[in-house]
Amino acid sequence: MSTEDKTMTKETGAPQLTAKDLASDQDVRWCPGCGDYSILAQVQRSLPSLGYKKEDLAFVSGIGCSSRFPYYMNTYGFHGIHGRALAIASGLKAAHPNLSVWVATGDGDCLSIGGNHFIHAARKNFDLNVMMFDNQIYGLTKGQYSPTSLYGQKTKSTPLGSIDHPFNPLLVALGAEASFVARSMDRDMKHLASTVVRAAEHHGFSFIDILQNCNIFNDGAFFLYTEKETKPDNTVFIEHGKPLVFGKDNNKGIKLDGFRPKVVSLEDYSVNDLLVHDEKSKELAFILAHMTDMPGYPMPLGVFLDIERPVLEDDMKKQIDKAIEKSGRGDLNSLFREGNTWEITGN
Amino acid sequence: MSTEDKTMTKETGAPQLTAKDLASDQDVRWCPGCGDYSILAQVQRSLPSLGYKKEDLAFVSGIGCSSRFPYYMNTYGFHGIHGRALAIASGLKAAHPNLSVWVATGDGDCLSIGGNHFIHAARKNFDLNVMMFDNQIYGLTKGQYSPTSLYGQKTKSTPLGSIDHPFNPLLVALGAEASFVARSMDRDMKHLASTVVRAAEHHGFSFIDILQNCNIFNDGAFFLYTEKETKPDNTVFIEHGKPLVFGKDNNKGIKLDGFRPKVVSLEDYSVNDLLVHDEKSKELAFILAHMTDMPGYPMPLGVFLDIERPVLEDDMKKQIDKAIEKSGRGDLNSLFREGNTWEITGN
Amino acid sequence: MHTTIETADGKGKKLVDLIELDEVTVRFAGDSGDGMQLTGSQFTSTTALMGNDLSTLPDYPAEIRAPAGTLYGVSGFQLHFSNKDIHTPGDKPDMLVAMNPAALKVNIKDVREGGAIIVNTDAFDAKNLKLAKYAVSPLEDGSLRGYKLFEVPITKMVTTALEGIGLSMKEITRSKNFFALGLCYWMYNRPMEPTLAWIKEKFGKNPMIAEGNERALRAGYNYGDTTEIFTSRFEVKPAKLPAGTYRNVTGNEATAIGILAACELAKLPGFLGSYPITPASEILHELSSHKNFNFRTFQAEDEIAGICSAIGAAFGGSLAFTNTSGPGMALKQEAIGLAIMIELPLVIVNVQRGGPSTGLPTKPEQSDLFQAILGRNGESPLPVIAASSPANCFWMAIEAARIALKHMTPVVLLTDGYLGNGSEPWLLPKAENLPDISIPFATDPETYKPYSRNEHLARPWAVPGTPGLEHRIGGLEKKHIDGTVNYEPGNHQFMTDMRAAKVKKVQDSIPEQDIFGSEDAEFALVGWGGTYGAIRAATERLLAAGKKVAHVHIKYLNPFPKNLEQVLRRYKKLLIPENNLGQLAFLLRANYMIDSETLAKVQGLPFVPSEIEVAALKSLESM
Amino acid sequence: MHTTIETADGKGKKLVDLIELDEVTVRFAGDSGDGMQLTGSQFTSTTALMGNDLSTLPDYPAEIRAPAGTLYGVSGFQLHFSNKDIHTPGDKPDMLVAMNPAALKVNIKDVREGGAIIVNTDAFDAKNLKLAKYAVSPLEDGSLRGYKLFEVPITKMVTTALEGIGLSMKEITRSKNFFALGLCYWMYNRPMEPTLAWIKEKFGKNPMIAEGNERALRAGYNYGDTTEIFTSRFEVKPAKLPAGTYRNVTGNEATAIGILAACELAKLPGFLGSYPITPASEILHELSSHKNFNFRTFQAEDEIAGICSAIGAAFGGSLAFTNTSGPGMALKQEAIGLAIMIELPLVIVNVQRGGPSTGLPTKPEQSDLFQAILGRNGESPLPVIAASSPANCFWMAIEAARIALKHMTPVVLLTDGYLGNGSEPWLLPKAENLPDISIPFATDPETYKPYSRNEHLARPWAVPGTPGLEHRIGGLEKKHIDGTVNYEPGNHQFMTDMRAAKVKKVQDSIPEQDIFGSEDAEFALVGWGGTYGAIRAATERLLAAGKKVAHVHIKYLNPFPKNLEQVLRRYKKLLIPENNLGQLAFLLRANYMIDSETLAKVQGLPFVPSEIEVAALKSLESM
Ligand SMILES: Cc1ncc(C[n+]2csc(CCOP(=O)(O)OP(=O)(O)O)c2C)c(N)n1
Ligand SMILES: Cc1ncc(C[n+]2csc(CCOP(=O)(O)OP(=O)(O)O)c2C)c(N)n1
Ligand code: SF4
Ligand code: SF4
Ligand SMILES: [Mg+2]
Ligand SMILES: [Mg+2]
Repeated sequence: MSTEDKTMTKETGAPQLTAKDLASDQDVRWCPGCGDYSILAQVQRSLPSLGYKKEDLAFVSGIGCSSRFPYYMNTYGFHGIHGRALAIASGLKAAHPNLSVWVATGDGDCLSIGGNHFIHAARKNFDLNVMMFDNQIYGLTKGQYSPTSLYGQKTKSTPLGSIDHPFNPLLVALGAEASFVARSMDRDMKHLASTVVRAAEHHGFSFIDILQNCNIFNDGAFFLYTEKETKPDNTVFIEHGKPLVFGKDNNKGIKLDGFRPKVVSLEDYSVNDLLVHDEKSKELAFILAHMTDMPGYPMPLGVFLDIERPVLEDDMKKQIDKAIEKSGRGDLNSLFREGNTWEITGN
Repeated sequence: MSTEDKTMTKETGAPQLTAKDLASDQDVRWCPGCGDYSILAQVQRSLPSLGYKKEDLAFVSGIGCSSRFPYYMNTYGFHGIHGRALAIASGLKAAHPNLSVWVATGDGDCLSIGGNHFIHAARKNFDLNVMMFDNQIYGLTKGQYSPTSLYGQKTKSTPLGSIDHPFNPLLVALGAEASFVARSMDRDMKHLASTVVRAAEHHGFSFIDILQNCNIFNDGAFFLYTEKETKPDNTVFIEHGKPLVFGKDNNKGIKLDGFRPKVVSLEDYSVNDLLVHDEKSKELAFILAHMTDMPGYPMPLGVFLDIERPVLEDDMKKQIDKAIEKSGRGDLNSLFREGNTWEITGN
Repeated sequence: MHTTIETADGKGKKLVDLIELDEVTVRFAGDSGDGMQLTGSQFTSTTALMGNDLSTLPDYPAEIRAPAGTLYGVSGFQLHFSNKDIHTPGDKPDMLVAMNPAALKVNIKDVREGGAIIVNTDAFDAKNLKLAKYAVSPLEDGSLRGYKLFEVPITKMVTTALEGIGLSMKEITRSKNFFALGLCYWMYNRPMEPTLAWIKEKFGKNPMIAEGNERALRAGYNYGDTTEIFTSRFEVKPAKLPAGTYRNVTGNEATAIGILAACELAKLPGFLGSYPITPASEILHELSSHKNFNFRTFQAEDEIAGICSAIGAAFGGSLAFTNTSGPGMALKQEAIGLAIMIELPLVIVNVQRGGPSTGLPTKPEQSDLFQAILGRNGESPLPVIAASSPANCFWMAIEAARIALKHMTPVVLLTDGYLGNGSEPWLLPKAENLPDISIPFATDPETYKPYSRNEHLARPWAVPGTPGLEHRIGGLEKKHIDGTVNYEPGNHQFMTDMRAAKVKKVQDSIPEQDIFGSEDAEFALVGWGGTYGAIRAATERLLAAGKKVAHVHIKYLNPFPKNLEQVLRRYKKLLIPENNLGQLAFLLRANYMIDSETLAKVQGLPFVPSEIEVAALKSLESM
Repeated sequence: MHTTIETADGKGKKLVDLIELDEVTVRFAGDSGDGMQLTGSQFTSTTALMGNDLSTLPDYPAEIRAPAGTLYGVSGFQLHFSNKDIHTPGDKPDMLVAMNPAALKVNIKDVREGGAIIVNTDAFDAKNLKLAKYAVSPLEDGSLRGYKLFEVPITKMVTTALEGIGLSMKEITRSKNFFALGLCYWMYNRPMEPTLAWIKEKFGKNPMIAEGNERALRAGYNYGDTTEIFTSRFEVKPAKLPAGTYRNVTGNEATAIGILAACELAKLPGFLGSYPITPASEILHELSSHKNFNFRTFQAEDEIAGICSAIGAAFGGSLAFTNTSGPGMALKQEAIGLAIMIELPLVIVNVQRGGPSTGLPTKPEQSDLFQAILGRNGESPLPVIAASSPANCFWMAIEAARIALKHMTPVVLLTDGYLGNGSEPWLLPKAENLPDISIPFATDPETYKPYSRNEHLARPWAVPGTPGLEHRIGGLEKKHIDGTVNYEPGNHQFMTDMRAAKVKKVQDSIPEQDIFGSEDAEFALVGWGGTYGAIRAATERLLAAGKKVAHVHIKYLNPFPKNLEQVLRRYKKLLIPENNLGQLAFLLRANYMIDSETLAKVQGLPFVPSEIEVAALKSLESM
């Protein structure tokens, strides 16, 4: 492998990687046409700009089509068990805080069997980057409904239609107080790549809900949002400090009516009347996340929330440093002798 | 047992029970002074007014001090395993929708090991009434921190102080889209009793976060909100359609500043300027729930949200009825003969 | 038996041999996208209708749709059919249909010497050869010399046949499998009508596709009829099976149907708390589509919620089930312990797969016997039974429910991916001849005690809603009779012994161990679960060869049948083929101090009879 | 040996007998709020300082603070001390201190005939008698005639002694336990100084409480000295123990300290992923307070996250641990399977308790041996070892880590609630004499292969952050050497056999089985884990009585030591006392076809030596 044509990044002084460096030698085994390919490509393309060394990257996953992700990354990788990616990643990050730890998980892996680890990792604010491949279906097990499948959706396990109200993953993340919450999609490569970078840059728990097409078991679930003709009128891209404008001719916007969002036409309102996104407001993040489920509203995409709060592995380290500062580095002989001791002399 | 002095309720025509009827013959084994006693008393006192028959009540729990609750109720009861109360209760309710099913659980049982069942039962909207005894500690296992323990709290397992950001149980419930979300406390008996009745009356998943004093391992955690001198200035009771007024002399209120709440003095503002509570607004429920964690704000108590959406066991029943309507009550012989069959004749 | 018959082609007459065979094994193999499972199941249906006994085995790749042409993307379906009673999907295929080089590469090693191979030559291009890691085309390097190779340009033939009916090229080539099926129908002298009817029904809404598939099927059949390369056809006469109505059934279907039947026979509403996992999910799928049986299916958030919801339903008076595979079974163990303590009926179906951990998720194995019997905290005994063939799953599902109800206990039913996905003809029972397995609920407040016991040591089942029977259950130790929480030393000892005695008591309500084979055998093949077919076939061959052998197949693993020890002691030597490292052998030593030889196969594949035959012969020799 | 000594009281002199004893067992019992655990541990510390060998057993109620006076609220602490090497907390107490009627009621049946009973007569009022379900006061109905009863109005005495120092009545009566302690110090001729010093330190910030407790202690001592009711004092001379520094340690403390030591000896940062559960939580507590060892503790959301975080930490290069008890162990099994598949070092500590299900959560049992060895999906072998005494937990924690590192495998360490909460003197090792258990990380990109193996069949450990060693692991079957995902039949068989061989290989690095007792014995008591003390004591008594018996205590349960079979075959008869229904016996039959007799005790209580002695004598007789 030649490294000559590699440029140096400012941050680490290491030779900057290329997307190719991040591809492992394993054949990628997703179904042809699966949205997962695009996500893999965006991750491989966007990570190099962040200046990590290959050996300092670790990808952890659970079980599912999406969870095969680590095998395709030429980094350290851990294909865990179903639902436990975040628990494994939390331990890895706690024990080895210098790594950049990424979690690739599915809507089932993350929100069904793994839901508890998800909300706990979010509240504890480990510095993990979580990409949830949200195809609203169980891919690997061949097409049962998932916690994000729609009410009424017919799947292998709901031949008469699902009667479960689906999770809104962003609401779950916000309810668990994740410090970075975003949504993107497989078919908007630029947006996806930039969202991945934003997640990486966030110090703390980052969650990206990635709408992903499973062309075998739930084909077209997101075409309304991803396809050229329908996308402009059915999506709104939110950006910090910017008003919420959308529509084919940028002719629509979102306004706040008290604390409820409202779709307005820019013929009736000026841009200045529109809601301006604020990534630092939990309340606004909730309002916008909730908008997803409001019929007649565009699907919001982008970074909903990006706030700072103490990161668990940092605090862990601090407590250790403080303990050492206070009592000195632990010494076995004194440990053994803690509390009452007594001597028995030869007798 | 004499039933003569029992009055009849209108709803069921059954003789109305008394609190005593609901007490089992088992000695109550909580620590003397524990807040759990008060919760038990309020439940036993308020349920009779709802007109249930004893045999139609079922109390399900996990493991913890609080989870001993079913043993003390002279109804059907199921003391489950740690964290699984909601999973058991969901199955019970699905299979036997006519029962009034109650879940008694702790902050550890419900939100630590049981967190996943909690968010799923909430989203699926089983008609369960969940009382979470929130003492911000593990009582039964003698004093480790729980998911609601405060940052910095010293417990058996955090001798140097907890470094976990706690859950706000109401936010978790709202993130999971529970249809009824409330908070009350062991030491406000009237409020607790009326909240229990409200939960029972709600058709769908009801969650009450009950602040409960563990006088052995976390004594006084809520005294700021429960004790006479400090309660008025540190709590605000929210009621549907009413402005948020609080303070010793009802001299303070909560106003909305955009979508953020603000504490104001009623010397500067009139009651008409104040935020009026709306139990039907998810956005407002979130804003108020979030207020819990805002320093300098009073603790909000009451019903945050009470909305209607399809109840899972109802839909289950409907699908069955529809299937029977469509294909007739299942018949084994035709089931066996589904698909291709062939005959072998004697040979 | 050979006959030479005339067969019509467009131009005139052609003479072919019609060879009668006792049994045939064919395997269809191609890309996951090639529709091999469909081809296989159509061939199966038609064969079943012709009255043969049969047995099938699909073999899916782990990937949903692996990239076309890759080795790991090969999907296969094997079918064994015969004019007599058979037990397995066959040893070594007599014929392989290989739709591409990868399919050939993966499967060729299994084909019997001299067997037939039909290849789609159009797929043997440079790209596919490379994907299959062939340096030189196997069609050209002589490596297939030991086989009867039929090179058919299937893609081209289909393209021609379907020309002009308005399908896209992609749609046209998708019909390749029907061409192959048609050709096979010709070769094995099967009628096309059942498949033609099926096409009509299935693609009714899309007449162009229906037309395409029909043409492809006929083209394949006619190709056999016409071309000179095929000079023989084969015929397998109907089997002498018991009279009655049959259908083909997979083990997972049979389990689901058994579950529905059990609920009807118990006169109880049914409930399944489940979480999808390969290869157990079909049970959930199947049951989800039979809601008109007043059967509730609940896809829970995980396996723990799956079983806990079932426990809740059982408390509520339903006949409750939960199903899973290995890793999910491990997750359920804590709750199984709860079910043991609260003594409510519950059936846990474990469709075993390759382990440990995620292991080989799409491959069968028998390595969960230990965890089924011994895998929980505390002294936590429960009955464990195992199904032995796809259709037997039906009966064992009912049996599991019967034991659960009669003894008020959770029961584990073990099947495996081989049984679950494999199929065989099932002689349909008459519902009215099935046993009543219902038990009465407790209703009398005067006599009711939550932990009193009847003669089967079962406690009474009092369902919420019953006036006066309000009571509390849970995972803490309970006082005998009373059912209140109790920590007394003597009571714990008593209850621990009682739970053990109660499970032991199941021996009184299960059949004695039966024996197949030679009366005066000194050597027995012993097995359990899915190895049944292979062991039985091997035993039949050994008997036919004049060997004195017996086959003891154990369906009740815990407790073992009362007479099992006595049965096993009849033999000087026992050989136990297991798809694990010897778990049954371990249990027999532990229970009876009876030693045995283990034939372990842990390869994600079931045994074929010849493996067992060979091992048995060796073992016999050394006696 | 009797001496009569003079002892000073306020008024003058009193003559008492000083009786020398070899050993004494005392039990303190009272309400949960009475401070009996504190009393017991103070008596223990002082006794330890006097050079006796000792062993203790606390017995908590399941409730945190049951209502005062109830039977289920009784808390006890038993201490056995001796002038020789002892092994258990004693058979039957020689003396019982009963602070109220409930404490008397619950404990009286255990006191030896003729033993001494000190009661707080002030607590024997109508209310307490009723709560304890005494119809008549046992102090009056003659039912205690067989014992030496000392009736002491403890509450009154304390109230008088503490009068006027400014404490509330509630605070004053809380000091009752110090009075009882003082009296016992007098009776057993122990110095008050260590406790006085402890009071000073403990209540330094609250001098009034300190003063109160000191006065109560002295009042109790003086009461013995003064009143005429006590005419004898007892003396137990120091034991002849190996020279060195000692401290008293509970099993859970010892486990935690062993874990810290293992990390130091392995030169690795430590990690514990845990979830609280009785009786295992103290290990988490203890480790949480030693962060200056660069040890990370993580209280996870549940047991699954506990072990999974530990697995993540192990992947990250930490020496990782997880601890739990029975039900939590069941929940961890799926992840243990993962650890087996990925072959990373990990120690799982299971502090066993009464089962099944929630069972008897505060009581010890040995019934998780099956689930430790066999409780997972698939063929999933792993080493299992067990500690035999509280202090031995220290050594076995290190041993578990040593095996985990050397063989790159998860290891289960079994202890139980009896060992975990019980205590004994621990001869402190010198850190510098402890073994180096470190292993090298892989660092060389040229030679690194994720699933290559060394002579112990261990694969290399390559920690993220190491350049050039990037690799992927996971729960799917892995290709030998390569470590890539692999579904080939042959590879799966090979790897399954390899995992079994690897665990078997641990036999090479563990000590051979040792034997205690008579060289020419034909009868052996066989045990494992926490029964050690009781079996050893029984064996010593039998030997002392001239019986030819041996004690074989198995610390390595999987694999068994190489020579175990040969050792066991030396005996005509084996008797296995187990706190389960015979799990070790089952494993010995399954492994070696060696049969045995089981002495099963499943009562939430450990064996006392006499039970084993009696059973052994009976068993010997029938030989
Ligand atoms: C303990 C356990 N339960 C169930 C399974 C089966 N299983 C594997 S992946 C999966 C769900 C996959 O869905 P998702 O997470 O959405 O991923 P996708 O395949 O859609 O990318 C399930 C149920 C398993 N492997 N382990
Ligand atoms: C599987 C399992 N893990 C752990 C435990 C131990 N345990 C019992 S209750 C409990 C937590 C109790 O806390 P909470 O739910 O807040 O109830 P509280 O006692 O405070 O009312 C724990 C950890 C258990 N019984 N089972
Ligand atoms: S099944 Fe769906 S999600 Fe899985 S690889 Fe195929 S297309 Fe992608
Ligand atoms: S420990 Fe705390 S929560 Fe538990 S019973 Fe006692 S006071 Fe109540
Ligand atoms: Mg998915
Ligand atoms: Mg609590």
